[in-house]
Parts: sequence; structure tokens; C-alpha cells
Amino acid sequence: MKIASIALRNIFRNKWRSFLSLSAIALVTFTIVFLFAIMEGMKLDQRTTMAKFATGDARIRNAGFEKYQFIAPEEFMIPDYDKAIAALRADPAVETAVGRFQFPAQVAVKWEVIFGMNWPGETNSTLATGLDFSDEKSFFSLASYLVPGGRLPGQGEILVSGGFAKKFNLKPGDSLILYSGGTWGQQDAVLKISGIVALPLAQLNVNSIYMALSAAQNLLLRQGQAEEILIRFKPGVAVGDAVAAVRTALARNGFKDLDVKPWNEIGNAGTFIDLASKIYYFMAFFFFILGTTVIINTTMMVIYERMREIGTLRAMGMTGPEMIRLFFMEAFFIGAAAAFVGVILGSALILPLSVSGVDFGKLIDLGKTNLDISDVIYPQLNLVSTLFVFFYSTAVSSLISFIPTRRAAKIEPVEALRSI
Amino acid sequence: MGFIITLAFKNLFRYRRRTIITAIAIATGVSMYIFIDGWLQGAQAESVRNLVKFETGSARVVNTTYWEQKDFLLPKYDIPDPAPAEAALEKAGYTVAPRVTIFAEASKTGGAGEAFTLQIAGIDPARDGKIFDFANALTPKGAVYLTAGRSEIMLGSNAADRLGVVLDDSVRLTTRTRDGVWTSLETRVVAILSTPDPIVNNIMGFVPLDVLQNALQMGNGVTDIVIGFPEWLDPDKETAAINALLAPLPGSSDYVAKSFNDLAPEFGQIAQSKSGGTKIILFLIFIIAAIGISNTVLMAVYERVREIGMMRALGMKNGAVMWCFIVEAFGIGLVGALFGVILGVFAELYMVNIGIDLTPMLENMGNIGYRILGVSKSLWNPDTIVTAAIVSIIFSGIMAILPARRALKKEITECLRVK
Amino acid sequence: MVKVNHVVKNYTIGKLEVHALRGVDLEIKDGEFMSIAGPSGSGKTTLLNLIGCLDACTGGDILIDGESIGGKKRDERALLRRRKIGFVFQSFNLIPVLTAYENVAFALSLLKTGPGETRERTMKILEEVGLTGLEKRFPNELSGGQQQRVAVARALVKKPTLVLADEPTANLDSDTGREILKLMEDLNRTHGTTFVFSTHDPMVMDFAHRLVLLHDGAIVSDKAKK
Amino acid sequence: MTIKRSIWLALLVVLPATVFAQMTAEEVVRRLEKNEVYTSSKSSGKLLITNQFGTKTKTFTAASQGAEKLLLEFTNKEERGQKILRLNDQIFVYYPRSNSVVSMQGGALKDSIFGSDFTYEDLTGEKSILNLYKVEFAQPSTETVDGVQCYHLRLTGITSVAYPFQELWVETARLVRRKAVFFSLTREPLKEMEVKETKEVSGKIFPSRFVITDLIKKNSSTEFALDSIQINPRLDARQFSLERLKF
Repeated sequence: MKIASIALRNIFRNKWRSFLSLSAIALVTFTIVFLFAIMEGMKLDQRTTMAKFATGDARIRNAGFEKYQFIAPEEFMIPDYDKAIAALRADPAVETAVGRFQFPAQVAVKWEVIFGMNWPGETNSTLATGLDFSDEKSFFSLASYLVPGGRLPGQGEILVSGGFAKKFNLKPGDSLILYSGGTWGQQDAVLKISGIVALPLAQLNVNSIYMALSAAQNLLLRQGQAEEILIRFKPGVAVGDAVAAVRTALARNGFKDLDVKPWNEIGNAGTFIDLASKIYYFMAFFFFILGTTVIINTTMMVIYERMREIGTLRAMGMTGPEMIRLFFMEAFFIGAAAAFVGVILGSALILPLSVSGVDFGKLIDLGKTNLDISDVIYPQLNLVSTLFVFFYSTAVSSLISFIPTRRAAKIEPVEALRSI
Repeated sequence: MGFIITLAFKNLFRYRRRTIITAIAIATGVSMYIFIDGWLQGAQAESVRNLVKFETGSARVVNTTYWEQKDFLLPKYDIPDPAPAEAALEKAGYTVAPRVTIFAEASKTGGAGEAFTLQIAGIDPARDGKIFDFANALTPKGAVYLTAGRSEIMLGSNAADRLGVVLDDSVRLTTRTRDGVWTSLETRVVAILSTPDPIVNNIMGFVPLDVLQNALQMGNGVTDIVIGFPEWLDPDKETAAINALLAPLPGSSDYVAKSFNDLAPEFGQIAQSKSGGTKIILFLIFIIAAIGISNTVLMAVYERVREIGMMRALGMKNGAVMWCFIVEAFGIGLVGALFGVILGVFAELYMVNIGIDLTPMLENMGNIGYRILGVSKSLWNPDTIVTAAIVSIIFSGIMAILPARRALKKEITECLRVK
Repeated sequence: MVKVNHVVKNYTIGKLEVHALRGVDLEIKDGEFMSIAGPSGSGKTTLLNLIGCLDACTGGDILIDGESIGGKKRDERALLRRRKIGFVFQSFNLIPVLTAYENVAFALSLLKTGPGETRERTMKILEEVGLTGLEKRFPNELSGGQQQRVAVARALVKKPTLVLADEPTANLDSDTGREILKLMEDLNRTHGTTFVFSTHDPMVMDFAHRLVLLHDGAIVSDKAKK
Repeated sequence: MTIKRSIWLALLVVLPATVFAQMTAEEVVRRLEKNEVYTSSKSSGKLLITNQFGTKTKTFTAASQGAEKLLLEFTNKEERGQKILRLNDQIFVYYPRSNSVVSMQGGALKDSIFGSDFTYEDLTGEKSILNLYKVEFAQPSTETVDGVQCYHLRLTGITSVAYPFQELWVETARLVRRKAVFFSLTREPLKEMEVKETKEVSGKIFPSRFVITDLIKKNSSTEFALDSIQINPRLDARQFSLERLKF
């Protein structure tokens, strides 16, 4: 009689309990597979979001911008923006390059009319951005964040972010008075809200407004200038090399004093993503521990329950290592089957979700309106990590049986026989 | 019922080993849940934490007019005698640190340096450190913290770069006194602050409170009384409590307490809009913990089908048998939850106060000067601790129902035959 | 041949020291069919466990086929049991997931017996214990007597020097008990296997060819009957 | 050189000193301020604002009535139509593109006007030096500034004034401001004002061009130049009202 087949039969002996063990391990495996996919998705989301909204694969700004951004940012624009964009697009490594114009603005959302003039009441600080909507189609496509009922802004119009709209109860068709001042003076305009965008980044959704790049340039009397140009490189392009090429190309085209930075050198973008993924890995580790304790527990229960049987086997002359092998086999069979089930279930769930995305914001927080941030995350199924989870789950759930089994092997047969 | 409870508890002790195993499973689940929730909250609250520890404090008491004009930081609208309010707050267990916060033009003394507007805070070197964490952000080597009475300044790293100053350089601050009189102050740079808070790095400078009060002719007046309270407390509730606490004090109608949510409203909103991803992680953790708990409780009950048969054979009613098991499972849940909470709290104690330093594992650390960023810490989560404990206890009890009911459906003889 | 030399066994239960055996000397010759009897608590089971290498002596020594078991390690004792000792338990203790056949064959598989031989020996012994036709049944599909027959077969299949049976009939009705004893007696005769069983049942004592009486951990009488 | 001529020269040098030496410092200031009082004015001019990032020109027309009412309207391209109205201590800014009026209050008054060295606050407040400062002569009491002889006065704030110390140079001959340096409480020089040109209209002498230099910031100065000025012209009093800001 082979130990393996005894082990196998033991599994079917108490179907309920085996089912429980199996489902526990399978669920743990499933959860970990899912968790990994979510974390991978979150990482990707973070990276793409950052790239979309803030950094691109690389960002070009005036070299003086950083130093003077708090006192006179508008003095440090990229002149001849069109020429720069043309030069960039000529670079074969560049997929797309877009110019943006960001500026702080005071916005009056309510006003009274006295003597035929508007007297602003409630005002709020916002960050306004001018974008080239047609260039941005494949970059930061505001159209895809539009709340139904809105459209992209035309002349004299703007988009407002969901959080901002919610705070001041704004809807398309409402107007705002915008004031934006630089060192040299203050400019103003009445702008009509053409639509509301629910943006996936809290910072942006809270208080941003968007208008056409040309409108922003005109408003701030900065025709032909942009604050920054974001570049997306073609897939497979090494960012470091491409950035160097961009620098050369710009210099060749007569641009001086421009600062080209790859995304991971902008602010702490790289570090934050790095940090986040490290934290996720740690959490996955604790996850494993938690899952592992479930497995240990089950095995321990099984062993205590079968104490008398252990005694009999010992009396029949089974040695400690043989005992351990028996229980190990049992754990291994359950573990492998469970890990398999878990991985299959997990993958089966993730694959469709990785295409459709999951809006966790909506899923969990039912109090949300469509003006709120959409927490759409696209879980990413990674073959390597999934295989890893399968082997890990199997290994852990079988190896872990050593802990209680070793104790069982040490129990004197007399004791084992005496227990009920 | 009393009998059932007695019996249930006797069983708990009789099957001590099983109780312990099951309780350990529950404890692991509970503690892990508490731990990960705290950590996730900590990771999520990292930006808020940085805000609180470097920029705003937990709350502040300010003059109402100062608050209305907060874009201008006018020392004219101060709290002339902060002592009674400070005493009242300290008595109530809050940490307090008085500050004077103003705008000033700063430039390097003696050079043709440029002038930049900075936000200058006069801080009490002894008390400020109890709320703020600048002591950990001092760079470069040789940097020291401010000393009261000395005309010294600690500058945000980017601000220092802009001004072109390094350690021991002199910085002239030009600003207006409480009464609007232009004045200037020569300070010596004793530290460059490299913090995770961009506002501090970019536009802030710190000088000793007494020096600034003197320069601004403010007497004992301060513009803010910064309050520190543990980060797991609800900032808005605490702020309401502080306002109530200050109400009976003379002149209190001029002051108002503002929580960090008010002090940095955008941050507050960001913090509130928790990302769904972390919620799903918690949900998954809960599932695993629940599996662990249910698994062991189920087994504990299955193991004793024979006992159920025996109890019924002795003439116990089904309901009573059921209750007996439920109470026992509650008991196990209770023990497990208790240990889980203790374990979780200990783990959090470490994670809240020390945290895990991920710095050595970070690849892109090159451009960051501060270590604090790499240290991942937890946030106290009393709500979760209580919820996790209660849910696990109730859950354990409920989990006993299923197998007990199955056992009760069986014929007594059948039960007795089970081994 | 088993030689028990002045064996002492003490247990500590809590703070209380229990003297289970207080110096027992006993010699069991090959082919004996012997009963160790005595009231409960007299040390029967302890003595059997010690002889069966399930437990270690506090003092004295036991020799099996001239081999001392005192200094043996846990797994060495296991191997010794595997080769030389068969057990029959009061509550049968069959492996519930194995059929009657497999339960018996399992004992041989531990000795790494080849498949052909295993099959032959197993079928033969099952026939001898009168279980032909019930080989494929699982323990819970067998009556108590049948289960004990399987247990006896399992103990004997490996041709042990010694079969130890701790109250083998205690869980059986008297008719079945007698059948089992009869079976063991037959096997003792045909195979020449030494049988040592403990009991406090006078009917069982009657079967024994030699009766050792234990009282308070010491032998009070030792007489051959047949 | 004849004796006669040398006497004249001596007279020229000594006379003012002897004649006006009897004047107290307060008297100098009183005479100075008397020149600056008129019931109404109308002017147009420009501001040349220089900071570290470059220079911009803003043109404006201004009308004032008494010391309490002032209306500035910008006429340069960027801020065309923007108006600043002062009524007593209140300041209103009118933005034509959004047809809106913003009332400047509190800290906003300390904001610079279009990046110049003027703040909105500078348009308001108590004007008489003697109410705010203790005035005394420096030693020596006269000094030449760009070849023009001036009284050198030291002003010490007696109430809380923005600049607790000032040094003021007043032309001895015409008793108009020539130059001023503004100091902080710690006697750090913060700003300097220098009159470059003056114009006489209806018996009053106006500084038609002066420069304010920020001494803390590098390359920061504002030049104020009047193209035309009318004293006590006929003014439509209603233009200093909120109702009419729009027009």
C-alpha cells in the first residue's frame, strides 16, 4: 500500500473537511492572484495617470520655471511652442507631443449684478489648464471623462472638474468669472461651462478647470507660448536615450534654456511608484502569512483528530519520516488542487476585468455621484506572478504541514493510542 | 440559559487545545486585518501625515480675521495672550505649540541675491517639535535645530536653493510688524529642511518664536496655536471639541479652531476620496480572515458531532444544543479576538511609531534627500480594531450554526456512530 | 524470545509519581500463548507497551531475541516493531480509509515486500482468519468481530516474533470474543507465533496457556495452565 | 573774476542757507505739503515697471478730487479699461472684459499694482507727514542731490507707519520733494524715490517723472511719468462713483 494513495484516500475520507481546507486554500490563492492583479493594475494606473496628467514620458519646461514658479511662472514659458512641437514630432521616437498651459486662477462662481456690473461673491482658487484638445485625443483625452450632457469647450467656454462642479453646484451652461494675474497685471473673462469632467486623480478632480490652449494663451496674452510640452515616446523606446535625442533636436532647432526631464526624474514620481509597489509586495507577503495560518490550522486540526490513527501507525512500525510523508502528501494534494482551482478562478475573473476595468469607487462607495473621481482600475494578469502564486500556494500549504506533523511524529505511540 | 453558558465555557476549557488552535486562527485573522488596515490607512494617509507633521499640525487656533484673510497672513490679527488657551488645551491633553506665521521677503544678505517671498513661521523650539517633525529633516551634516533667542533660520530646501544660501549664510527677512511697520531681520541659516512636504521645501522658513515676536513687536502675541492630537482621532470632531473647550475663555469669540482639513482643504478632500483599490485589498483580507475563522469553527464543531449526539441522547433539546455550540464558538471568538487585538495593537505600535524603512529597497532614491519618505508607517485605526473584534466574535458564533444544524438534523444514533 | 529484566516504569501525572511497574521479571518463550491478567491499573497495558517498544522503561531492560531495546531511539524501535511485533488493539484501530485487504497489506508494504508476495501472503492470512470474500470491505462495513479478525491478520501477516494484544476481546460480545481467541490460538499453533494478551476477563484467562497475574505493578503469580 | 561777481556768487551760495535756516523742519514740510494740495486734478501718464524679468509700460489717465477720491483708468493694450476707484479708504477695481467689480480689502490692499512698487494701500491713508512723523533736519541740514540743493530731513514715525524712518530731500529753492529713502524699523533701506522731472501747472509744482526703486529686490523699480496734468479742472463729480465705473 503506497503512502501516496493512503494520503489520497484520507482526503476523501472526510469530504467536508477536505472541502473546507481546499476551499480555504483555493480562496486564499484566488485572492492573492486577484490581489496581485489589482496591485499590478494600480501600479500601471498610477504610472499611466501620472504620465497622462503630469509627466508624460518626458516633460519639457523652461529651465527657469522651477526656480521662479512661485513668483513669476508665466515669465518662464516655452516660446515658439508650435516650432518646438513640430521639431519634436519630427523625431521618430516620439509618438506624440502636446503643449499645455497651466495657470492659477481665481474663479468667481457667484455674483450679484449691481449698477449693471458683476460683483463677485463666492470665489475659489483653481488650477486652470489650457490644452490642445485635438492633440490631446490620444494623451489626456478629456472627452473620455466628460459627464453626460457636456462637450468640449469652444470659444469662451471651459470644462470644470467634477469635484469643483459638485462643490459649487455647477452644471453645463453656467458661467464663471475667471481672474488670473501674473506679475504684470490681472486678466479676466466670463466663461461658460461647456461640460464637467470626472477625473481619475483626486488632486485634479478637486479644483481644476480646462480650456483650449489657444484660449488660455489669449487670455493671458501669451500667444504662441506653452508652459510645458509632454512627450509620449513610441512603445519600446528607451526613455533615457530618447530624452537625450530630444535635447539634441531642440538645441539644433535653436531652443535654448529648455529643460527636458524623463518622467521618473520629475518630482518624486518614480520614487512614489516604487514605494507604492514595495508596500504592496509587503502586503502580499502578509497576505500569504494570513493564508498560510489558515492552512496550518486546518492541518493541525486534521492531525489532532487523527491522533489514534497516528498511534496505530506508529505501533505498526511506521517511522517519523514516514508519518511526515503521509501527512505531507495529503497536504500537497489538497494544496495543489486548491492552488489550481484558485489560480483558474482568479484568472477567469481577472481576464474580462482587465479589459472592462473595475470602478472600485462606484463598487464600494454607493454615495458617489458621477461627478466624483472614477477609481477605474484595470487588473493586470501577469503570467509569471500567477504561476508563482500557484507554486507558492502549493508549496506553502504542503510544506506548512510539517509544523504540526513534526509534532505528531514526536508523540509517543502510547500517548497517541491513549487519546480518543 | 445559565446552564448552557456554563457548559459552553466548561467545554472551552476542557478542549483547551482546540480552543487555542481555533483562537489562534481567529487571532491571526483579526490581528492581520487590523494590521493591514492600519498600514493601508497609513500609506494612504501618508500625504495627510506629511501635511500634519510638517505643514499644518492637527489643528490650529487662530484669530477669526486672520483666518478670513489667510491668504495674506496678517500678524495684526493675532492672539495677543495665548497663555490661557494654551493652558486649557494642555490640560485637556492636547499638545500645543504657539506660532507666528507671516510672509516675508527673503534674500541673501550681503550678496546681489534675488528676493523671494517666503512663508516664515516663528516656532517655539522646545514645543514645536512635539507636533512637527523637522528634527528629522535637518540637512546637511552639521545642521542644528533652532535655539530660542537666537536669530536663526531653518529654510526649506528649495527655498534655500532659490535664495542661493547654504548653512551659516545670512538671510535677511523683510516684512511688516503687527502694526504694519516694515522691519527686517537678519538670520543665520542653521539648517536646510528636506521634508516630504513640498510646501515646506518650496516656500517656508522657520525662526525662533521669540525672535520673530520681538521683530514684529508682537509681545506674547501669536498668530496660531498649533494643536497636536493623535492622528487616528477624527480631526473635525476634535476641532469641535477644542472650540467648545475655548468658548469660556475671555476673548475667545475672536478665535476659532480649524482642523487640518480646513487648513489645507484640498488635501482634506484628497484624503477623503479614498482610492477604491485599497478598499478592495481590505475586502480581500477580510475574506481570508473570515475563511480562517469559519474553517476552524466549522471543524471544531464537526469534530464533536458525536458529542452532539450524546447530548441529545441525554435529552437535551435541539435548541439548547445549538445554543451551547454557538456560545462556545462565541467564547472561542472572544478569546481569539482578544488575542488578535492585543497582537494587532502591538504590531501597530511598532508600525505607527517606527514603521518599515523601505529606503534601501527603493531604486529611484537618487533625487530625494529625505529618508522619511521611504519609511512606511501605519495609522491607528480604533474603529477597525473594534469592528474587527466584534465582527470576528459574532462571525465565529454564526459559523457554529451551520455544522451544528447539520448535526442536529442527523439521527442521534447516526451521530453517535461518527468518530 | 522476550526477556523482561527487573523492569520499572514510573509515570508522572502532574506532580504525582505513579509506579506502574515495580520491578517485573518475566521470560516469554517462543511460541507461548500467554495472558497477562490483573485488575485495571495493575500495569498490564504498561507492561505490554514496554514489551511492544511503544514506551521506554524507567529502569531495567527488555530483550527481544537477545536484543536490548532499552537504548534504542524512537525510529529504531519503530523498525523493530515493524519486523518483529504485531499489535491487536482493544478497539481494533484499523486504518479507516483502507479496505480489509489493504489494511493487512499495508503492514507488508512497510517491510517493502514485493507485490506478488504481498498479495499471496495477504490473501492467505485473510483466508486463515476467515475473511475470504470480505477483502474489499472498509472497516466501517465490517462487524466488530470481523474488524478484529482483520487486525489479527494485520498483526500476523508479517510473521512477527511476537503478537501483543491489549484486551483484544473487550469490545466484543463473548461469543465473538471466544471466536477471536480461538482464532489466535489456532494461529499460535499453526504459525508458532508467540501471543501475549492482556485481559481481566476470566473467560480469556481460561484460553491462555500461561497466566501471569499482575497486581500493583508486580507479578503475583505466574503459572502454566496447559 | 571781479569782486562784484564773486559777491553774487557768495550770495547765491549763502543766501538760501541764511534765509531759510530760520525755517524749522516742520515748516519745510508744511510748505512742501501746501504745494501738494489742490481740489481736483486730471492727468494722463505712464508707469514703467521694471523687475528682474523685464520692463512693461502701463498707460493711464487719472482724475482726483480732494484727497479722498481718485479714479485711475488704464489705457495700455493689456489692461485697457481696467479702473481703480478710491473712495475714502475703499478701493474698487473694475474689469471691463467681465464687467465686474472687485472690492479690495484687507491683505489684498498690500498687493502691488501690476507688479509696480505701488500697492493699492499707497493710494489710501493719511497723507500729512506731520501727523505721522517727527521731522528734524539731518546734519548738515542741506545737501545737493544731482546738483540741486536740498534740505535733508529725517523723519521718525510717531505712530505705526509702514516706513518708520525716512530721509527726505526737499529742494531748498522750490520746496518740493526731490528724493526720499524709506527705511525699516531696523533702519534697513527698503525703497528709494527720486524725482527726475517736475512740471509747473497753475502755480503748483508737480513731480512729473519720478522713480521708485526697491532696494531689497534686484532690478526692481517703477518709473512714474505724467504726460499731461490739469489742476482744478472742471470735473464731473459723478465719475467718482460705483454706478459710473462701467462707463
